[in-house]
Amino acid sequence: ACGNSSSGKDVKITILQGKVENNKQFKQIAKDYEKSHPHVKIEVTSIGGGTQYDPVLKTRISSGNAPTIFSLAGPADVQQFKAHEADLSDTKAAKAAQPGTLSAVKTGGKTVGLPFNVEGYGLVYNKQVFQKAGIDPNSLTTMDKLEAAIKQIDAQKSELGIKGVFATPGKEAWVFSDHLANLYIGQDFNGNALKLYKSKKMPFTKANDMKTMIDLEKTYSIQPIMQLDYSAQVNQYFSQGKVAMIQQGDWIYPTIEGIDKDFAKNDVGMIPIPVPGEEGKMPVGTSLYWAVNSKKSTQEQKAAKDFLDWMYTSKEGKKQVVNKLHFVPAYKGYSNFKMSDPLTSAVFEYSQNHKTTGWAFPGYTGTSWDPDVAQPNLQKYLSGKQSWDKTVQNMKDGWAKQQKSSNN
Amino acid sequence: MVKINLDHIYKRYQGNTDYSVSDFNLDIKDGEFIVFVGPSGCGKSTTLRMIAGLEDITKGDFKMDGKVMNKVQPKDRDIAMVFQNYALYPHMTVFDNMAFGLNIRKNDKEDTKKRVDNAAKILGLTPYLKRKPAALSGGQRQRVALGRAIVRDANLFLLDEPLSNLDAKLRVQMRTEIAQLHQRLGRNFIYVTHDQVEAMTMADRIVIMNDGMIQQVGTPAELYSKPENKFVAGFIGSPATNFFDVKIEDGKIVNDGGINIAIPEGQYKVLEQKGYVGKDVIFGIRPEDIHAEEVAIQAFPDAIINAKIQVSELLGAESILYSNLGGTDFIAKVDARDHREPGDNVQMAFEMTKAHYFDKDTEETIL
Amino acid sequence: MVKINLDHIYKRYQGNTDYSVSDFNLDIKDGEFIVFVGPSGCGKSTTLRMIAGLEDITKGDFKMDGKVMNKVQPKDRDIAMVFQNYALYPHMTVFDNMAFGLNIRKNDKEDTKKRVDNAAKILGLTPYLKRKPAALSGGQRQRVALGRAIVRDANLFLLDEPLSNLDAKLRVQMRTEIAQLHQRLGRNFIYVTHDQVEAMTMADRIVIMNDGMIQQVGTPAELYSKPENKFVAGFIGSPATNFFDVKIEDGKIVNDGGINIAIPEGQYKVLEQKGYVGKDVIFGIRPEDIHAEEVAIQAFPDAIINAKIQVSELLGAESILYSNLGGTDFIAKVDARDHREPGDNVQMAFEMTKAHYFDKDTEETIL
Amino acid sequence: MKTKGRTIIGIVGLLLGILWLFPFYLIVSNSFKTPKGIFASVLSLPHPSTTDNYVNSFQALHFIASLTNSLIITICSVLVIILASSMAAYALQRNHSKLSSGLLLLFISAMLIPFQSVMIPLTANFGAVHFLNMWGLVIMYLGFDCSLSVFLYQGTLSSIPIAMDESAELEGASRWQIFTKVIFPMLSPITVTVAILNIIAIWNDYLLPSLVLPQAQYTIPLQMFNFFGEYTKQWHLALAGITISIIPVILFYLFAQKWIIKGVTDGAVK
Amino acid sequence: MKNRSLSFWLFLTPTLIALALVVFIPVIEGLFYSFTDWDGLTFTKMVGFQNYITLFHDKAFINAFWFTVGFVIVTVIMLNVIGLGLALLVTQKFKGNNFLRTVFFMPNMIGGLILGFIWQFIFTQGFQALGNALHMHWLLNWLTNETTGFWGLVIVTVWQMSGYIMIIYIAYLQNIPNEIIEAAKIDGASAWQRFTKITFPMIAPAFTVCMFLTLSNGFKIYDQNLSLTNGGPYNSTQMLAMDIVNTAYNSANFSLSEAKAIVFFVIVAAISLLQVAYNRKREADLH
Ligand SMILES: Nc1ncnc2c1ncn2[C@@H]1O[C@H](COP(=O)(O)OP(=O)(O)OP(=O)(O)O)[C@@H](O)[C@H]1O
Ligand SMILES: Nc1ncnc2c1ncn2[C@@H]1O[C@H](COP(=O)(O)OP(=O)(O)OP(=O)(O)O)[C@@H](O)[C@H]1O
Ligand SMILES: [Mg+2]
Ligand SMILES: [Mg+2]
Repeated sequence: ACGNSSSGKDVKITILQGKVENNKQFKQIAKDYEKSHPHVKIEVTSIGGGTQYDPVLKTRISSGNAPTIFSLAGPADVQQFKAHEADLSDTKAAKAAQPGTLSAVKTGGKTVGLPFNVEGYGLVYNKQVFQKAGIDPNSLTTMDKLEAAIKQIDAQKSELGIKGVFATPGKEAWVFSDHLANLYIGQDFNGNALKLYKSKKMPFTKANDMKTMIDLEKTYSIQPIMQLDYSAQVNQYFSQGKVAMIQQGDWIYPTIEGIDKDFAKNDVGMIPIPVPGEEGKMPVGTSLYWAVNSKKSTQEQKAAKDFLDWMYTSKEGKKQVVNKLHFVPAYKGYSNFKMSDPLTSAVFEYSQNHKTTGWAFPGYTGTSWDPDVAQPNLQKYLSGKQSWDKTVQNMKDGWAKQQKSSNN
Repeated sequence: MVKINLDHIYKRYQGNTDYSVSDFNLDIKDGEFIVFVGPSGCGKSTTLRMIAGLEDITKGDFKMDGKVMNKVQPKDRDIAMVFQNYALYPHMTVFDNMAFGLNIRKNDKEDTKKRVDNAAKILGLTPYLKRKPAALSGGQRQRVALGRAIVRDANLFLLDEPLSNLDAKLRVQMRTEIAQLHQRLGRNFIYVTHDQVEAMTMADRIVIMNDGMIQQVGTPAELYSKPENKFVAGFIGSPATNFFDVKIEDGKIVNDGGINIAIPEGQYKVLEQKGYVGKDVIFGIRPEDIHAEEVAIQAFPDAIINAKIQVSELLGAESILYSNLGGTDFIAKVDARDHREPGDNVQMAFEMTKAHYFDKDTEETIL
Repeated sequence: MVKINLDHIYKRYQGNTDYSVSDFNLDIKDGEFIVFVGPSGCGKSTTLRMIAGLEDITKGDFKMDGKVMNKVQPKDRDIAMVFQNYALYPHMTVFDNMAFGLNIRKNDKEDTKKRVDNAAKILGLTPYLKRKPAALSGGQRQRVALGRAIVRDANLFLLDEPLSNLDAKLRVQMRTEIAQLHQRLGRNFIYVTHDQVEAMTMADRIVIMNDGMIQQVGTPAELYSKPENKFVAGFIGSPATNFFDVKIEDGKIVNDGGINIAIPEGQYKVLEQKGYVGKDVIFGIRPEDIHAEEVAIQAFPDAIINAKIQVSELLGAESILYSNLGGTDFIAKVDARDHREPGDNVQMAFEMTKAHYFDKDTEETIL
Repeated sequence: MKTKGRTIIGIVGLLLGILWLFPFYLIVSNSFKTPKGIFASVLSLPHPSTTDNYVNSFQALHFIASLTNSLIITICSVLVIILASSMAAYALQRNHSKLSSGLLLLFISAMLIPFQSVMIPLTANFGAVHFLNMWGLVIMYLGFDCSLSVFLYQGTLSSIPIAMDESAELEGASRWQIFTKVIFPMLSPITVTVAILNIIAIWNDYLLPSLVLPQAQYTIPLQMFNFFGEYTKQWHLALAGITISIIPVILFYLFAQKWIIKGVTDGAVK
Repeated sequence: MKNRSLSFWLFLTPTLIALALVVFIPVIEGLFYSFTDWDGLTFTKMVGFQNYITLFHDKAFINAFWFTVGFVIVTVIMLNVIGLGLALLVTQKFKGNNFLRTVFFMPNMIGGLILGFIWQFIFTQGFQALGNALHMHWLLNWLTNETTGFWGLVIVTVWQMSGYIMIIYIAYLQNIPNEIIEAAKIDGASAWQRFTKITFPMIAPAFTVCMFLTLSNGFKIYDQNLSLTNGGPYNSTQMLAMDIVNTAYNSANFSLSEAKAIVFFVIVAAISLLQVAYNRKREADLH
């Protein structure tokens, strides 16, 4: 309905996005859109696997082959590509975005990104194991209760037919540096990524709380944790019922489903990590944002915005977002939708009930602190090479050092 | 010092349909100097290579001192060899090329140096010891190849045309050196050459081959004076023996081309015995047994022919006269004094006691 | 058909301190057949390679038809060459090897085939046309190399020992073919050989080299009978000329070793004129000019020597006698009838009219 | 004794071969497993086995289209590389001067540059002249891969007797003819080697084409990486994909190997 | 060929142009950027040698450098020994040598990234299972610390690259004229002596090439590093190329990354070219 405004001349928009696992669906959605908007052509490309998204975007931009729509991962990206980001504040989607979801992409009074979706994480658990052990996961609302439950399960591992309480992926440092640390570091910034990004200091006041949690995950995991990676955690252990729970988010659902459909449908659930002071709240946030290339012709930009609006705010678009992409929407107007799986349902539920905390970690994921300081230090701690105090100290110092030399 | 037996040996190269060597049968005595001769491609090198162990023997046994050696590695046969194509090590100096075989055997360094220096002196290679083969002339390379063999003290020496690229003077010199080496070491030598002089002077026995098969084995004198077939007669001696198709009639050989010559009595008797009278045979006479001197003409009055010189070559002491008799070319080697120019008509006499007769079909020697 | 001038040409290879060819000066007439001879390493191949343009000329000019060619690319010189080391294309069949030069020139395919087939027939290579060089015998490879040249119709033919690995019979045959080719095409040929017979029979003129320098240029007969210095006298003829150190005294040559021989009057006059009487000179006499026949002994009574045979070789029609006279080895080539065994004492006569005399210092010919 | 030696060699070879093949066993056996099966036990044989992975991955890879693209790009690039670098190596090897050694060092040093450091300027330059497509990619491969190829050719050229050039030159061949008719054929073992090395590099390359190619020209590896998400790796599809995509290379290799023959220069010179 | 001749240049033109376009011009641009504050898209100012000063204080870079040096030393030796060994093995006459050639080369047919992922399986599952079954402790816990990470990388690299090195050696081995080997046999050289005294000197160019290749590849290795250990744990197995890439893309510090690349290039070039020059000289002495 909106596409027809473009004066009858054909436009082609290109999309480069960082979520490979959804590329196929995006392509289908684009096809549908092309059907109803005959003058628009959409080409969707994604970057996957071993290569990072940023270098490709950069080379595409610098070689004059820039996409019309691209994705941004957080404030650091916003900063890096600021010359190419169009203001999206006047789009329908921006207006419909849920409060808080745009805070990371607001810069100089402009809104330069639209969230893909929201995601949430916590402890994804195996219903059967908990049932057998006689524990109600929803009752684990404090660290003490959680710890007691963990110990109980650990004690009857063999009866429960599991190899460990957790499968803790020591190889995937981001699980700790981003998701876990966010819960504790983020408290100092109210869960606001932008604030964190701009902060010269990292107080890390809740470091001790984090130690308790990380120690639990470390001690009660299948060993050696430093050998476990994401697919060991999710595909090999959790999805095959070999552990009671893992610290992950709703995005793992398709993977579980790929391994065992029935198990995915019936036996998984997610509870928030009982962070002291923020019990019962799930960390929900946005990992990727859409941006529109401001260097493209206005006509092309317009077509791009129209497409995004259509996807997130039209009736057909919404259906696609929920049913095809299995996204938990970051936008208003989805209340009558039902999420398709237990994990997204959990996220959706928590966010509908506003029982959420914010994601502060996008404030550091794009900086070198994450890969150069946080991740190696946490891994050192996990492999027993370094004390917790030293780890925390290094993280704080590293942050201060980085922020001192950066100019934002 | 070994006894060597080649026992009905055959060789067919992969990809060929014919045998390159067939039914090669030869016993070599201790310390013998054997020379292989034969036309290009007759299988001389192939035979050497089988003896060396470089080619598999297709059929038959090769024995050294009675032991079958077919499967023994070349390196364990204790052989020194001069390759027809030299096969120098391009990355080694002349010295190292020659010293290689000794070094491999952990020969005393000093002794090696002495031997190589000595060989280099003999071969005239002393100034080139530090060069790589690529910076040598053809003959120098060949001498290096020869040097590689003569420094060795092997059981058996195989020399494949080792002197072909040397000048006459050097060749004579080398011939002597090789002969001396043979005498000194008392080892078996097998020597391939195309040079008749070399073959005649060096060999204890000559093996003459054609088309992969042995034609005759014998001392040089035997081959020269008692060739077993037309091939041998035609091959040994240079220029080659002249052959005429003739008929034996009335104690004479005759043909349409102007030959009408009396056969010495002894010869005729044998021909008669063997039943060749009245038959066509091949008559052979060597160029050096055709004379043009007055003395000879008078000495052999019933063995005279008349021919017109077609080409003549004066070679210092001798003259080679090319003529034609009734369609058959023939060559006479006469004293330089009797040199004639093309176009001259000359009377020549055949020295019939030296004549040979061959069966027309089998080409075997009759007499 | 070109006139070729080599104008004081020098060549020094990189890395060498000496010149491999020095002051090479030669004019070749239209259609001449030139033969280079000389000891191994004397610079024959180097000279050919400079003519072909394969080596840079260090100094001097090479001209064809008056035009300096030093910088002209080999391919533009229209030359056919037989390399001493063959240089066959290992990846091509014999046919393709021979046809290559013609194909490059876009010669008509059929004509090429005809020429190659014809050459193969002459060379006895017809059965091998489909083979690769690696599957040929040494002589066959050499014939391919020769074939590559003879199919061509070049301005200038350079043949570097093209027959060295062939048997005597084939060699004679090839010699004739090359001579015929030369006659038919009327092109210039430069031919390197170690074979005296080839040199003597094929050459219009022979260039005899030593140590990179020309020793003498002349017709075969000139070189044989009028060598300009001791080197030439010693090089041409096989076995080589015998040299004795003698003193000229009283119309005689004498030395301590038992030589006491009258000098023919005419010769003595010249020696006297040139002031050699009473002086030491080098006396040279060819093996074939030393006689052992009774007749000769009687004919040359004041040119008799007595020697003990050390080695003797019977070569069919001739016999080579190796003796020593007062410390100087010498060789006589006598008729097979006069063959003697080692240890025999023999009277021999020098045919003094054929004798040569050389200055002891310069080694130039006196007479 | 000869045969005994061969047996020992054969056994050693067999053992090494098994060691080398083991990862391929993993690839192939897991490609027939269900996703669950893969993670249940990586090392076991597939049971239950399925060929679905092949069907799905064949589709997901747009196999025919991406195979065509891969083939075009690989074949063109390799042909260009072989021709250009053998020519260059020939020029450098047959010329003995400071200049040619200098040029060779230049070629060699080009091999040392980490690709990632030129990636952005490179694509920017090519983009500026609208050459970000297959043909631009072919030029880039020539630039990146010619050094190694020149280096390889240069080394073997030294074993081809200069007499070959000389003889051809005398027969009237131009430099180009000498090269194409005489030298190049004799280089065949190294040409095959160069071809193999470049083919596998180009066939498997991901990063460069991902920067250069428009979607319509996507190659197999580009499609393949769709199986490797940010978090999830669809191993079952990827392994099937790997299996079908290396078959062409293996076939080529088996075919090409015959050309690496012994003794190309045998019988050339005495 | 004379270097003034036209054909000399004509033969070189295609490669020189491609090299210039693809390598040299971009490198010069990169060199320039290393003196700026380039962020991959634009730069605002020249910073002089700032980036170069920074990098010499960059612990990660220094660590990566030494880790890489160790890796290079080990792999260069192993790859050449094993690669040449395999080449010699499969050029022997025995049944199945052709098959083995294919087998040894096959690892190259899979890209480095995927290979790394596959080997993770082997190290974590295969080694673990084997270690438990055989009670061999050293087989356990691979890739969880620097040492096993290092050897893991070495194993994968050797497994993959030795077939590559092998076929280069094979190509050169095949070029040795038969007759020379035959001459050595006659001279009494054993198989080993033929190898050391004849074969090896004759394939000296291959040795130069392979040394260079293994050296430069070792320094430049990235894919396997990324997919096998991703630099972990705690960046202890991060190699130079990865550090450079991460500097650029994770930290968005492109100019520093370019500076690192230049320093890296200079170091590697110095080592490799020295090696080549040395070996070439040796070769020249040989021919
Ligand atoms: N490439 C080279 N580098 C250095 N010196 C060389 C080279 N080629 C030949 N020589 C030297 O130059 C001299 C002349 O060599 P040339 O090949 O011309 O000899 P030749 O007369 O053909 O000898 P032969 O009859 O043995 O073939 C020799 O002493 C040789 O060692
Ligand atoms: N490697 C090979 N493959 C196939 N045939 C071969 C091979 N080597 C030689 N021949 C053939 O075998 C026959 C004998 O070759 P050989 O080399 O023994 O001849 P030769 O007597 O040494 O000749 P020459 O005097 O020419 O060197 C020849 O016809 C030749 O073509
Ligand atoms: Mg032979
Ligand atoms: Mg020569």
